[in-house]
Amino acid sequence: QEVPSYYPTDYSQIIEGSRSESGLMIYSNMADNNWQPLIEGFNAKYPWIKVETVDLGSGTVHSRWEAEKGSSARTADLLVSGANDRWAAYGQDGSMEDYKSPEAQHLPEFAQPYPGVNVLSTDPLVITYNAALLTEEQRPTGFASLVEAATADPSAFEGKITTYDAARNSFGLAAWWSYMDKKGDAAWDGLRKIGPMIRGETSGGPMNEKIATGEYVMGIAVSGITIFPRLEQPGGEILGFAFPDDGTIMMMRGMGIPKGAANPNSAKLFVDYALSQEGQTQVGKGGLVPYREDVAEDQVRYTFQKISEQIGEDNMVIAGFDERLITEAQSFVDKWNEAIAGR
Amino acid sequence: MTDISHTGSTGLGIDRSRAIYWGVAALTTVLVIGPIAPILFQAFLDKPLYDDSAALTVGNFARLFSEPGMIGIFFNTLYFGGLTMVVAQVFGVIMAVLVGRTNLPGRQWLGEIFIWPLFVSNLVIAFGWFTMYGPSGFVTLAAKTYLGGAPWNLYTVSGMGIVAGLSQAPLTYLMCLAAVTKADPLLEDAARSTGAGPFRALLSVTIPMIRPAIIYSAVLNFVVGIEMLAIPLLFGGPSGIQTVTTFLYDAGINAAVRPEYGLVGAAAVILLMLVAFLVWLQGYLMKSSGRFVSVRGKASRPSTLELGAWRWPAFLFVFSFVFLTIISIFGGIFLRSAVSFLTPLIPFWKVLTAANFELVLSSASYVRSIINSVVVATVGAAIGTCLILVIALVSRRSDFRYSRALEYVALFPRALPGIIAGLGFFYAVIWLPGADLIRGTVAVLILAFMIRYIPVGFGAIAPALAQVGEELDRGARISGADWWTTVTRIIVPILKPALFSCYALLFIHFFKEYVTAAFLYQPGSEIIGTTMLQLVAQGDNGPVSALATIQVIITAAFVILARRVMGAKIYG
Amino acid sequence: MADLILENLTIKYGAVTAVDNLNIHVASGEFLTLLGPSGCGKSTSLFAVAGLNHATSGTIRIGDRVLFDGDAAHTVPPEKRNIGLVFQSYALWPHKTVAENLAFPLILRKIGRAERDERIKDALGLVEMLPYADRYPFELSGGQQQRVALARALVYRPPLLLLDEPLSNLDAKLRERARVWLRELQERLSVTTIYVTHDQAEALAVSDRIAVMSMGRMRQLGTPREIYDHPADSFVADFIGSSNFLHGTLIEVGTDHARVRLADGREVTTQSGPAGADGAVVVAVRPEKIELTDQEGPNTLRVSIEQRTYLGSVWQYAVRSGPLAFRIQTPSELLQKEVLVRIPQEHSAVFPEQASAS
Amino acid sequence: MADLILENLTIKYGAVTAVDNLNIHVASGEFLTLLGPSGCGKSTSLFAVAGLNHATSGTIRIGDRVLFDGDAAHTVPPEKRNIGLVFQSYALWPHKTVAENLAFPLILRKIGRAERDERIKDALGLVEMLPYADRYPFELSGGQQQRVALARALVYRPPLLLLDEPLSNLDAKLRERARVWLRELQERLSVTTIYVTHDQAEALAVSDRIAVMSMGRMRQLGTPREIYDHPADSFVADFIGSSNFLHGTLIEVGTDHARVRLADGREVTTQSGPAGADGAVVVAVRPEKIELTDQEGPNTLRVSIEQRTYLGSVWQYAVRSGPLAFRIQTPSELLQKEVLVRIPQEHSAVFPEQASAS
Ligand SMILES: Nc1ncnc2c1ncn2[C@@H]1O[C@H](COP(=O)(O)OP(=O)(O)OP(=O)(O)O)[C@@H](O)[C@H]1O
Ligand SMILES: Nc1ncnc2c1ncn2[C@@H]1O[C@H](COP(=O)(O)OP(=O)(O)OP(=O)(O)O)[C@@H](O)[C@H]1O
Ligand SMILES: [Fe+3]
Ligand SMILES: [Mg+2]
Ligand SMILES: [Mg+2]
Repeated sequence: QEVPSYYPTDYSQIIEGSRSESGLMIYSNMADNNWQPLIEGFNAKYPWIKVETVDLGSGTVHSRWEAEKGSSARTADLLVSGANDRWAAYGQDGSMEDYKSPEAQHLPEFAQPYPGVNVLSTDPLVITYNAALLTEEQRPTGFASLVEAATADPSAFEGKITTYDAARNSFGLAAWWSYMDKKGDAAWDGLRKIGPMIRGETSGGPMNEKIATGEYVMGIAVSGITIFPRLEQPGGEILGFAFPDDGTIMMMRGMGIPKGAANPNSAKLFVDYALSQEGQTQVGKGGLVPYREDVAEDQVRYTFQKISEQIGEDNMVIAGFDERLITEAQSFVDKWNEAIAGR
Repeated sequence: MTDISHTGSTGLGIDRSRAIYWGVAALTTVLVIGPIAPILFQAFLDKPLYDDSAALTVGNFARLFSEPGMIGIFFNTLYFGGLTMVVAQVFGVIMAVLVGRTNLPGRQWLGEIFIWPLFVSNLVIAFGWFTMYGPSGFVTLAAKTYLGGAPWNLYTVSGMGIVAGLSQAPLTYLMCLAAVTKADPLLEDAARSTGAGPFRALLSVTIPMIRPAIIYSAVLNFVVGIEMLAIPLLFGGPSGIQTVTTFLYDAGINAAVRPEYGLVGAAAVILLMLVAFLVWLQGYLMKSSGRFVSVRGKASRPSTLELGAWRWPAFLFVFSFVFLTIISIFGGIFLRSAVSFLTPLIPFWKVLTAANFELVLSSASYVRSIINSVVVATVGAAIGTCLILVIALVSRRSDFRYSRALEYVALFPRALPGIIAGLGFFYAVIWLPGADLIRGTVAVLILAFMIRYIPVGFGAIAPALAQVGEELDRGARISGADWWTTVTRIIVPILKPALFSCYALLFIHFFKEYVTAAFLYQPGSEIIGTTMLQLVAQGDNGPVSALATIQVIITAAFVILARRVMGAKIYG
Repeated sequence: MADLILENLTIKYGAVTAVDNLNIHVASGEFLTLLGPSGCGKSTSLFAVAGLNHATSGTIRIGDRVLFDGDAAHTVPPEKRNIGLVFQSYALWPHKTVAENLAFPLILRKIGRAERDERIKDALGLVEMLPYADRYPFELSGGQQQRVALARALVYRPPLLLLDEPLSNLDAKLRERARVWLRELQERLSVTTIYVTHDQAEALAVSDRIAVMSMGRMRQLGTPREIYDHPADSFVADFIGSSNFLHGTLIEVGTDHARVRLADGREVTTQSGPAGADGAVVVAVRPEKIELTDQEGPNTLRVSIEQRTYLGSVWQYAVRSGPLAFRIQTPSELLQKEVLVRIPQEHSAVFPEQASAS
Repeated sequence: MADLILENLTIKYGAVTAVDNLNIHVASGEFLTLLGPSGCGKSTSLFAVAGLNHATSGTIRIGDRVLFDGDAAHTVPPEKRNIGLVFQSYALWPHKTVAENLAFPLILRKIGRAERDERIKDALGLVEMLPYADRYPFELSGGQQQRVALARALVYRPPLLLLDEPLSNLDAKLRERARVWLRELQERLSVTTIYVTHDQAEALAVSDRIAVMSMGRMRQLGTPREIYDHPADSFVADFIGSSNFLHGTLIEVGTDHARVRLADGREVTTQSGPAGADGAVVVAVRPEKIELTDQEGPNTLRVSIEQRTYLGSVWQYAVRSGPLAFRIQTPSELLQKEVLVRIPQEHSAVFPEQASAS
């Protein structure tokens, strides 16, 4: 079996070990079509490892594994999810296998925030608008410009702005907490101004549909990976999007091998592959946004670097697995609710 | 009394019937308690059940009640549940009577369409409603253009209640339909000959006679309203309206930080108490059940009520109702499955695409989920119908000492919101010894769905059972049949329409269920519901609608076919 | 009310013809009884008048008002006919108490509370069911249910009353009281009444006229005496008062009498009547009309007693003379083995022998 | 079969006592009739024997085999009792054809196909329902349904047969045939039979013994003649053959006769009997026992005819003598306004006057 030269010499032990394992069980928050290229690529290399995914909501991935881990039941060998608070917690209590991928040296610093916790992809949250309802001039280019436009013409935006509701949704909480953490009081002031015009949603589907029908004219911090494929569909011109020029939230998707996993060698091979140049390219082909620098930009829709180039590195808000997500959550939610109410 | 005198009779006492009573009681209890016990236990733990350091506490209840705005949340919930029930009952009963009893033109196909809302999950129904009646829905815009305004607002508790009620009306309809077809037409004849017009006869005689079915479905719909998540979440969320379930979902399960299972458990305990009360109330309202018997030993002829001059006005009313609340909604869903964007801003023919179906049908695991769903629904509904039938017979038609208790136990699963129930099954399957055998197979899904929907099936069978006069049982007993032979050979054939309803209801519910499955399925045992959940995550309702369309087509085909095969002849 | 007229009424259930070309003219205020064996189409005819089943063809009118016309496909719905109907199977509404069952037709007629209560009390009083006003039908015995059904049909005083065996579950006493009272009520209210019964004593006692039916056909329509004394055919003779049929051959027939040689060889003189093709006849004579006698003479037969039945007010004996077996009835108990009986000429009738006459 | 014994049987529905301390001993092979007005508890008693309702207290046994014992809370389930029962409401299974209704008990008894068909044919033949074997109950008339119900109870030849008004929907002819046939069958099979009826003529004709019930209580148990000729009280006298009750005062009572001054002032000699506290009595005499006479004499009354009813074989007249109103029956039509009648001493009975006797 060919492995890159920078892999440790005893790597073949992992490969041999995987041969006697019973396949790989992944609990994830991704969909079948996101997985397909990655798994195909992986199987081309390690055809004896049967990969099975259980695709659930972010929270369920963890609830299910946590409840199963103490029993004799078959459970996940690898977890993938966007539940940032959980990853932060795992980072603290060390419930993930501390495996350092040989690919780490080729990855940015944020790729392994805690021992055993890796980042699979970095998915941007963008501004989406209804191109038929908002004229070119009206279209905000970022959070600040949205605040400006909305206060200037409240009737056009009243009740017609949507975003993830940070008070009701862990995804939204992680995103907005990171944003506010970086942008500080200025952003809070802006939010207080447009807060009453916002209708919070908890999932991408209704946001996109309602923006398309015109119920909302625009959304801020809408999951980019749900929008990008839609732009290419017939009629996609109804939607427009922009990476907010004053701060694009990049949501990290965590990945980790639980301690005591039944098939650790297969899991390690999979982590290494997913983080490799080839694997990251496949991640991109599956619709997610890879962050490894040597991914060819013409192979995938977006990469971390491409977005970074577009808006400037400073304007990237990395929504990672900060432990303050746990400790500060309640006060943040309270503050959020007040801001949404305009107070 | 000496004990010797007893041995003689107890020796006789262990007969087949008694073995069945005890067997079914034990089975039901295990099946129901299995998933409920962990949740109840959880209610009194300060940490998740699986956490070894969890300690006993009553703090969960304190937290639940000290939550700010809890009064408002409770009020919303009761109002929502109540409205759901009222709307469902009014439309369901009217429809059942018109279809089952009158010569309304086109009643066959109107009846078939009427049950569509049951075929798909509330998530999809809600989506259909806002594409049509949302603030920028098609009908809303049309109303604004042609009528100068649309007097409805879905994003209120009332709006939610009406949508939920209309999507539950088919449940009432199916339960009452079984009862209505068995009401003795002679009694209507009697009313008409004393001077009642056809509608008056229906109102004063037929409807009161199907009271068991009405009471039963009312209680069920109220509970469904209270535990319903999707509609309050989708419609209430953006405008900040909360019900108990959305509160639990936001604060308990989908919490921004760490789920609070203790809170969830505490709320489940309260819901269980509520259901216990409702079941008691139901029993109270059904006192002296002899009042509802309409299948007597004196046979009378099946017949329909002539509406006369009312035929066409009634048709117009029913048709516009069906059109506005079902056909248009499903039209929206079907249309959505065939376009890339569904918006009034672009003519739909410009955005027609087959991509949504391609996406669904090109994935091996998605296709497998459809096949699995068909298996779970057909097989599961059959097993479920049998189990529920036996439970109903033992609890309503036997001299089993604990018959009433059995009924209570069987009805409890309904109290748990699907998501909580899913969690309960999940714990049960993990921790019950031996359950590992079926874990992750479709068998466990069948089992879980079955238990969860016992109350729904029971509601289809029990009221119909109440209509069958005891002299028919008695006639069989005296002819030499023991209890089991009597019910299987005499009662069950008479109950055929109700059994069909039960089977159809279970099939439909199993086919669309998702929340309960989320914790239980594994690769290989995915079902349509879990696939839909994944597709929802992509933020594109196109594939979701495509799947919903497939769901409707399969279910409708199945229901029509099954009716042909099973329900063709009621009297022989 | 005007007269009720059924013309050429035919009612089929698929291949079964339940009622076959029925013609009846019921005069206003008349008490007409439909009498006939089980399954002959009595209930079916009644239901057609009530509008509860569809006749296949024919017309039903009240005076000029056409209730049903098979040709014009015209039907007046049952509730517009204002008819009182008592069902053979009661058809009480199980979810209503006795009082509520009676109240319903009155409420439909918008009768005020006070008068309603009054009428309900009256009607229940008439059928002696007042103490049961608050029970549900399933808490009543069969006869009690039937009485409530009767009260319900009367409480709103319809001009046309249809009664389908309304007394069949009542005991003899109550039944006799009920029929006297029914007849009185009918005369007082002069409500036209069609009464279905299988009890000929009841039919004879209470009717103005009787229509005897068999297998969907009408066999005879006449006053009780006509029917009883001059049955139109052997079926009627048999059905009403169960005649004896003595087989024989017609040997002479005049305008006012006939002579028949019975199967045991004796000759008897009877009323005049037609014979079958080969002269085969039956002589119909009712058991209670056959007289005991001491001395031989015309129309006497010596018979042996084969079976004795005690009927309370009378004894019935199965007797035999050679091949002739028949019944006689007398108030006295006969202990001897043989008796001499006389067949009164005025109470005998001659009909052609038919396969059907048993 | 051994004898059937009911001891102290009491059955309550909540506050209603439907059967009150009933004691009956039915001999093996006996034909016993329960007779009584509607709602007196006949069906309830029958059901207790069948095991279909729970008696409150008392015992029911067949010989030594205890079917029900209120004290030991012991009950044999109905299907183990091997009893045939015809329900007042038929209780035909609506989803089975006539033949299937009959086949079911036979299948339960594992009787082979050939014999089963044979027996079904027999039983249906007996009730003349053979042509209807393949119909469903709703396709039959009321009387036809009842006949099927009867056939179903007979088809498996149970040793104990319980019949709840099995003939009430049949016409007179069929009924008479059915009762003769029933009695013959009963004797042939020597099946013990309890028969519930409200028809006293039927009861008298067919029974070995009759139990007369009223309001849950047994009033008299005896042979038809005992019951008819020597009623134990005025209720029985009235119920069986509807006696006339002539009010009067007892003026003399001997061992074999009594003298009563009737309300119209005439004195009559009657059978001996007890008087009320103040000597007030009623003289019970049946309408058909009162004789027409030409000459005044002892026990004669001159009465005026107030109403005439034609009953086919007899005429019934409502007559009056001063305050006394009663009925007489004769075979002949009386056209005169007044007649002289005689009350035969041997057919009269004296009972103390009671509020209840009407
Ligand atoms: N379920 C019940 N609840 C209360 N009372 C009842 C019930 N069933 C019967 N009864 C009462 O018990 C009494 C006896 O009823 P049962 O049916 O035995 O009468 P029956 O003698 O058969 O009369 P019938 O000749 O009219 O059928 C009646 O007064 C009746 O009203
Ligand atoms: N729905 C039906 N289908 C077929 N045949 C029927 C149907 N209803 C009634 N019949 C037949 O029509 C005939 C007349 O029935 P109907 O009920 O009028 O009889 P009836 O004279 O009232 O008899 P009874 O005195 O027994 O009540 C019967 O032979 C019956 O079997
Ligand atoms: Fe004891
Ligand atoms: Mg009839
Ligand atoms: Mg009775």
